[in-house]
Amino acid sequence: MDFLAHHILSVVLFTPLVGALLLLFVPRERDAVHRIVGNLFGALGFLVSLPLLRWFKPGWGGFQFEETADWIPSIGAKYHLGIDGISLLLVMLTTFLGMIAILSSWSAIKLRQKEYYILLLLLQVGMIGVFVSLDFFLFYVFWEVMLVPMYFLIGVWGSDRRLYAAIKFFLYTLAGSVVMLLAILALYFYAPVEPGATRTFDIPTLLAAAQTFTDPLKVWLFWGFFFAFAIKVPMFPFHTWLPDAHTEAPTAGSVILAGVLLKMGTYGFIRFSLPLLPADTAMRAKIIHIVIFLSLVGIIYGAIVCLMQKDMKRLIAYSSVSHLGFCTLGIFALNPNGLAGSVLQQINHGISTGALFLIVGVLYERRHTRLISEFGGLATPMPNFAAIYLIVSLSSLGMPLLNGFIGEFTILQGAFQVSKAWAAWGSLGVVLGAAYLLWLYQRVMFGPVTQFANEELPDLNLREYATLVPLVILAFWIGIYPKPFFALIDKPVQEIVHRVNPDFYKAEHANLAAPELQASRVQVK
Amino acid sequence: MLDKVIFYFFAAIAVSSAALMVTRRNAVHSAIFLITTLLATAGIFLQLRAEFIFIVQIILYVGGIMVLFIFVIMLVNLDVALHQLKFARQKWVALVVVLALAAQVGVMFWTTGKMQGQVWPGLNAAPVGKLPPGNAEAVAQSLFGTYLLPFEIASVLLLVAMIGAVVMAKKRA
Amino acid sequence: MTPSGYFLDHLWMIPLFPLVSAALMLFFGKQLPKAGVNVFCVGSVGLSFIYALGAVLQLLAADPEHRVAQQIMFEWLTPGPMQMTGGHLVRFVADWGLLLDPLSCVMVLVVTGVGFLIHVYSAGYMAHEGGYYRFFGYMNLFMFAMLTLVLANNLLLMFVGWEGVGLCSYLLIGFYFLKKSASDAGKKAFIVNRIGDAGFLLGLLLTAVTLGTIRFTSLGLPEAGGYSGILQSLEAAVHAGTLGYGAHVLTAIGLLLFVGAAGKSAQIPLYVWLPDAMEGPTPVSALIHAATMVTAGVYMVVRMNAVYQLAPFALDVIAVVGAVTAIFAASMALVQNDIKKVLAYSTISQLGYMFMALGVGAFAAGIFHLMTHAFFKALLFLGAGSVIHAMSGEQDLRKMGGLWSKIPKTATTFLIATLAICGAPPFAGFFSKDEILGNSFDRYRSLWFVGFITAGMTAFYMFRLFFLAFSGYSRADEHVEKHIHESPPSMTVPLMVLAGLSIVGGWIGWPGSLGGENRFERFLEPVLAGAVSETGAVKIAHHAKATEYLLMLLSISIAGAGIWLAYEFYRSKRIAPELLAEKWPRAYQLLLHKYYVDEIYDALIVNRVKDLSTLFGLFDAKVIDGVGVNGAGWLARFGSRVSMWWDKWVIDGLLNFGAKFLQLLSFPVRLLQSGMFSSYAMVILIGLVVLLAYYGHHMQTLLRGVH
Amino acid sequence: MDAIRSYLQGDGAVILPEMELVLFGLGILLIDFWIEERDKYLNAVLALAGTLFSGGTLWMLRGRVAASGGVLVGFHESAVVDGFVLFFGALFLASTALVILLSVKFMQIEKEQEGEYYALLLFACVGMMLMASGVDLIVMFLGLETMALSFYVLTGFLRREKRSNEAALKYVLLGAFSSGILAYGFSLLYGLSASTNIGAIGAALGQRNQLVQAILRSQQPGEAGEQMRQLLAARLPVALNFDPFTLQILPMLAFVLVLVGLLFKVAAVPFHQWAPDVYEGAPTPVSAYISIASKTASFALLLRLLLLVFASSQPTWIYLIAGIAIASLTWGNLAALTQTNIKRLLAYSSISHVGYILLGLVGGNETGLIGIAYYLFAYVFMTAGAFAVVIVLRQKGLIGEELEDLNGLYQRSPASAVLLLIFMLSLAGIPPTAGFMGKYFIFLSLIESHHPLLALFAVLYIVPALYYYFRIVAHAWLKQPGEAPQPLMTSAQAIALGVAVFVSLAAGLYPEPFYKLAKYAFGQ
Amino acid sequence: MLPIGNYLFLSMALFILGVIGVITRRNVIVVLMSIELILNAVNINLVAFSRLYGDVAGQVFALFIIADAAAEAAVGLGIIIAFFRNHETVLADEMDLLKW
Repeated sequence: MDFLAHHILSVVLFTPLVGALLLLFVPRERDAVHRIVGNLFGALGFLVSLPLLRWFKPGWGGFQFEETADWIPSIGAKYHLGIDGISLLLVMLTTFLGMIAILSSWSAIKLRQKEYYILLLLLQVGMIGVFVSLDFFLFYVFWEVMLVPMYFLIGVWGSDRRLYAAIKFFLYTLAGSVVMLLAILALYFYAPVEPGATRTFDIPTLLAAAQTFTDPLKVWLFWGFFFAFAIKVPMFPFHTWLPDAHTEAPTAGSVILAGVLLKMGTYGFIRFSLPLLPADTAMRAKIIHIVIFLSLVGIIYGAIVCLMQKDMKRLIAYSSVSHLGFCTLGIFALNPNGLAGSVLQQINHGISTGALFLIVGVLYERRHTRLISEFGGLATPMPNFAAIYLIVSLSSLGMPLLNGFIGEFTILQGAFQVSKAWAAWGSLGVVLGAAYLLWLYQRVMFGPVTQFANEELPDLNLREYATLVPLVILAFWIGIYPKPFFALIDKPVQEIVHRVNPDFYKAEHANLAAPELQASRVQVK
Repeated sequence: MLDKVIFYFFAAIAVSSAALMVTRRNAVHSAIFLITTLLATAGIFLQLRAEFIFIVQIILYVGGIMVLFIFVIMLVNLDVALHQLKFARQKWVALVVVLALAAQVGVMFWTTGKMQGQVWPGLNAAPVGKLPPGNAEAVAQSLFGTYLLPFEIASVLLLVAMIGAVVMAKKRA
Repeated sequence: MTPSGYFLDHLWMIPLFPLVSAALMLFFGKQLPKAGVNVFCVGSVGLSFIYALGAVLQLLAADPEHRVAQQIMFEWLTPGPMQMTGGHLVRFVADWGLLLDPLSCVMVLVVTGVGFLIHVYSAGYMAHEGGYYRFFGYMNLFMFAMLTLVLANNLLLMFVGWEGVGLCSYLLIGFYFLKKSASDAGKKAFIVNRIGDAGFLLGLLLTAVTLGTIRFTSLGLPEAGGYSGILQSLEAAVHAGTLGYGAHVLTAIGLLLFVGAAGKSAQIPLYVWLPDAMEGPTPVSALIHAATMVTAGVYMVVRMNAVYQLAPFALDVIAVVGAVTAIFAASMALVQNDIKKVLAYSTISQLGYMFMALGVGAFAAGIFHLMTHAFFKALLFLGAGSVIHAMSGEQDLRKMGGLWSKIPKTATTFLIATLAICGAPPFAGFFSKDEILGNSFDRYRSLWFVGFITAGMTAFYMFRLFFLAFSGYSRADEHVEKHIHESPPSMTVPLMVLAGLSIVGGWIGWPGSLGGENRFERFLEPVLAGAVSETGAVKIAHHAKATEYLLMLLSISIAGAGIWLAYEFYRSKRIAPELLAEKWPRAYQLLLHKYYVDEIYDALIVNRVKDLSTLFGLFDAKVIDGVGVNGAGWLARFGSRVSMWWDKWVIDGLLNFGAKFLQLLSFPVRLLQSGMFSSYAMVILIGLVVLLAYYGHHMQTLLRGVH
Repeated sequence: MDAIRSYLQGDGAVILPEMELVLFGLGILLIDFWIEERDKYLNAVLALAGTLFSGGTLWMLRGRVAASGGVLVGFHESAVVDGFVLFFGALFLASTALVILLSVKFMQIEKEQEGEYYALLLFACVGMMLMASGVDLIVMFLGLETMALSFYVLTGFLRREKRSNEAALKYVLLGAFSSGILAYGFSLLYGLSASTNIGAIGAALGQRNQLVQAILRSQQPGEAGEQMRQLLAARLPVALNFDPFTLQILPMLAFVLVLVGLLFKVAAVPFHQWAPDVYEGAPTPVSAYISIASKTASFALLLRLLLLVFASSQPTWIYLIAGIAIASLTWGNLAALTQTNIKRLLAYSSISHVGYILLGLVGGNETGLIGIAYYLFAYVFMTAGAFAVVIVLRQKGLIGEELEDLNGLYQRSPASAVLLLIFMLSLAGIPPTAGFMGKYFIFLSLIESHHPLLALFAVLYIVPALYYYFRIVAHAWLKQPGEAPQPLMTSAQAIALGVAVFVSLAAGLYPEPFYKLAKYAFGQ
Repeated sequence: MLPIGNYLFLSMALFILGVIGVITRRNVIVVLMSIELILNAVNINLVAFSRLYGDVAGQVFALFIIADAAAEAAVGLGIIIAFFRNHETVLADEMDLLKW
């Protein structure tokens, strides 16, 4: 227990790896064993991450559960792990969605099961690693490592154009990440270091050091990181890999891709890009305007493109572009509301879009097509499915009492404090969101059953319930009682705002001196 | 004066026969002109008081290598080659490039040569007036003293060449 | 004396009953027998009504100035500190809290009461439909959402209900999901509502950053100081001089919120969804699209009256929009042939009335009309439902007629409702409509005139409806004719109850001029006090009694005129409507086609968005597989050019052009890697020459300063 | 006996590993006459023993090097043993050993399992080690030629193969041509310094450079210029009339000629064209050998020359190198995209690797040099591994060099597919593999030396590189297998693959010891 | 001895002629001979410098260059013979199996 308490992050990180290694030694023909072991470790990965929630102290600043060990002392790279509230949520999301994604593959994957589960578990390691690393070198390693399993997941188990989609995904993200590598190296090199001492890759140290950089340098570094994260997120002009990758990937791959992988970009924005914003107000404003512009374009563009999609997965993929646009909008509002909303929305997107992909997976498994026109009237043969699908759609389009609303509202609130126009454009995305999701729902579920093949489709089975219901429950939970989530991220968000936008707290000159307002004034440290 | 005459004489032979070597259609003719060039060069070596190299040049090069060449030329089919184009298609482009190179190097040598009074190892230094007698002896001293290692390597080199020639030229087993 | 009591402490149970029942229906309803469904669903609403009644009675026990009960159950949304416009940081909180004050009293009673009746009615009406449990599940869910809306103590929770009712409306309109028109209508309703919601959200956010809170009031809370409400913040701001009468930001808030209200309450320009919403089952139309949900906008505006009272421009806009909507919708109702469509347009028109009332500052009158309208419009719809039921689903007025004797209960109640809506004294509609017209006369004569004309039109089209359906000879098919029968008691009893309410419902607002004391307005007064008492510019100067009588007389006479005209057209047939239609074919067609607004919206917005979507999609598709865009217009060509550019520079191109691109790439390689020894040697030589030249030049620059 | 011992204590120690190799080579040539056709593999065993023996000697020398202050000098300062030599020597021996392991089965299939082949492998290694340890132009040149001649012959070793003949002929003609250019450069270097010792040459060129700087300074107006003028007038009055540019012309010419000669050997653009043809035509183990060892050795030579002889003019030539590097990256990556022959593809990819290594030279600082060493180290093992997989594919009746031949390798032989993946990832520079660490140092050095744009170029080229490496992976993993037989891996191949994959992974996962090794190569 | 420039120009001329031979001639044997010419040019340089400095190292270098030339010639000719056996030609531009 003591070991667990001190190395909890390592345990969380490497549990899937143990599973993958174990699977290596299971003979190829024993498919059932692969399935069971894969699922076991998926579940185990989630279980071992649960103590994090229990032991995490929301009120403490900085990072918790830190672990440090020497790795490459000569260049100052360390095995340094630690999480704050933001990464905690993302880690939990990863382990949770990982478990569900693995479960969802039970009957969908019939080909090369051994490798499939190994790769999924490896992917888990990479993703968790990205969120828990506190050392840039380690971070980068995980960041890249995760590409390879994803490549194979798409490339081997994807659908028709899988080769193309897989390599496109890989190349796109790689292009971003190599540029990020340069930025990391520059950060590493330009950070002041005592004479004689080794430089360090320690993330907190480097980010603190970055505050002393000159503005032009910061701007360069910012764009370096930005490029990588913008591709990962993906922001507007860099989004074209996403529809292909999502569409071609197997269900679990899409779930992970949308649920977690994209969050690595937003996480990067929060953790690395924000501290690199220049101090000069004009320069900063210019950058922020560009980023916000791209976010807004992404929100609206993604939503509009959704309207003409013929392929369900493609539609959902584009909706991700729109949703992630909200996340970046919130981040670059640079205030607690925007950031908190963005973090929460990342979780929400993981839940809702993950569930949407699962839903498409359910249909795909039954009919082996994702074309919207192939369906219609499914509400008749599959009423329970229809209900869950409806809830998930509503969660995705931001219906109050479901998770999506909480995130979107908080983001809009954050954006509104900075610029009313941003919020106005953002809310246009909310409108369009309803349009494409409901239209999709209508085309798939409503009307008479048009295709013979759809008449006798079986409703959800137990395993499918097991994958979908937890997500639905979470969606309701966040929608109805999001306070614990906000409590987790409150501290880190405030710390970030203190660091990157201290003006937010400074601008407290009273010109609206209502005693009631004074009373409800926030006590900020 | 004599030096000059000897130099220019051999230089003229060397250059002109080298030019002929490059341009002759018949490989045997080329080989003959190469021999002439090499011999002329040997003459220049002699003019430079490098008697040992002069001898080596004549024996090894002219006597050894060139015989090898002619032998091979005889071996491969000669008649066909006579009726074929002797130059590659790119010859004009090639000529331009080579002339550019010649111009570059020539200008470089020329400008360097014009500069007077250079005092350390370099060009235009006054030649050492008198060389010690016994060039072969000096070369040998150097060869088995300072340059013992290259000498040893050269043996490996020649061994490799020998094996190589044997391997390449032997008929299939 | 602060109000307290069991029911007030258990306010949260009011919305909870229907929620539980809805959950039960949606999860397990399939297994339940119909009777069970009835017991749960109707019973839960009944319980809600009882609890609501109890709570209201307990509230009434308190002094008028203390009639506020507020309960915060938990903090719902706590996203951290928020920066207000002035730079203040406040802790933004949205509670999960309930507020019962006179205004919500009215609403909660109307919603649960009318809702209960409609549920009872539905049990009969839907008895033969499939998906019985689903229907009731949605209905109960709707009740939950609507009650959340009216009981919410802050804007955001209200928005929860707001969206919730929208969702249920979507689900119920699309209840017959096998019909494409039904699911289309549902979707249209939702999306149009969403546009309004965007406005609502922005208004909400603006309120939040301006006032630092979105709670309506801090009254009724144990430690009011710690929880500021909109009302209190506004007061403080006005006292501090930072906000005043006519402040731009308040106008903006008012207008933005009104966008939301316009969406929900079907005002111009967002009214288009409501007629289509008639695709839903008739009880749904009665409950949602007449009595409750569509009035949410009115309720919300009244809820925010403190802000509106300081924003005269916003009020003016509301008044004008309301008035225009009223007459505009009424004009369209004149020629509709579908019984429910007539009622739908009539609803829009009546809602316009209500907004006109709000716009002229007569908030109480608006709510009053809301209430009476709920009674008689619900009755009208239910009656229409009964008619449709009797006619085996026929909705076309041209195929009805002569029903008076065949379904007498329905017919009688329907007549009562018709009279009520026409404003015939002493039916409910008379009092509320008169109140509105009177108030608008004082504020803007022109508005009064519009309302006045609308009243005549209302009378005309309602009686046209009545005559076409109930009088004369039957125009129905023989087949249908045989099956005409009166509805079962479960349907007629609610009709009768509502008929009673339609008669007496208005009496609680018996105006002073007629010897009453207008209790209704007095009851609401504490809520409508506004932030500052002296912002009376909106308040109406009390007019002379003579004028009041005159106005009353005028409105009675215009209603009479309308009725007479309808009689002449459709009963006595002394004037043939067809002749008029032939005389002014354009006007007729314009009205019949509802001014082509749907078509215009389609052409201007819907299709353009779709085009845009296609274009963007092609933009992406272009990027992805390099297929040429053969779209029309410069935008398409531009898009194609942009994406061509994109192709070239982004990795996509590298991948997508596939063979061609690789060939292109391999061309220089093939050219150089020719396999020719001589060319290889020459490339080496060229390399040498280039290096020499470059290095020489570089050196020369360095050492000689030559460029 | 004493004479031998004293020789081995003195000069002989410097070339002891080379001597052992030569002896083993001769031994192979001798025993080759006696062993039966089916026992020919003994040649390989002996050759392997030679490399191991030589490696052991190298390991022993390490202590003596440390004892004598980091460098052992011998043969009148014409050869040395220092960290540099030990590092590169070990690398050459390792690659030779790998190639020997890979050759056994291959040459058996080709029916060319002959003593000469293994002897030539060892002689080539001798040449390479001399290239690293020589500090005299003549030694360097002869070492280079020994290596080159061995390679010419090895390339053409499959005499019945038309492609092998052709490759050998192209290689020998172009190689000799480039050697001629190199020799011309060497002759000029000799002319500039009257010495063949590179230390002396470097000093002479350094002096010349100082004078040039002094003259330039003296031409500047102001006080500093005046001071320098007076100093020059006192020390070397004639220098006042010198044109600084003219003084640098001949060093420049010599530099370019030497550079071209060596860039040819490392196959940098535009001197690379022989490489794809030769790689394709040569027996695959030889292709691997050329790719890893010859390139590494030429880099060793290039490094020695650039860092010792031309160090003084470094700021002027880095742009030249940078241009070549970018050209190599661009061309290598571009051309590799369209290849269908794995060996050719690897040839182009190795050209792009040259670009990266040269960029390390552009960075030029300590990190850059460590990066070059690390990169070369990683390069040797990952490239050897990649070739090894191709060699494993070679069966009777299957050449296995085309991408199509890889189809479905995963189903046929999962282990080789996994190995192939690791090598490709390493070649592409994806962490945590050795290839990434090599690139890491290169990029870092570029940033440290303030060449951000070059760095950007370099990192972005990873993307197309990944594309073609993953074409290979896609063929092996994602395509369905055709009729191709199951590849059978011999134990020798397995050992070679094992070593290659171990290093490729270990140097990425735990780079610390490898980093120290790379640092040791440059005298720390 | 004449001024060193004379020898340099002579060697340059031979070098250039050798280069011309290498890149223009189709007959690989002539190409190989041209390379010999280049090496010969190198030797002139070396010997001239050697004379200039009175340092014998240049001559030793030249000696090794000659040895190298011999070795190259031997190997090169061997390869040419092997090539000729398979291809029945010695023309440079008929070596075109390997390209792209």
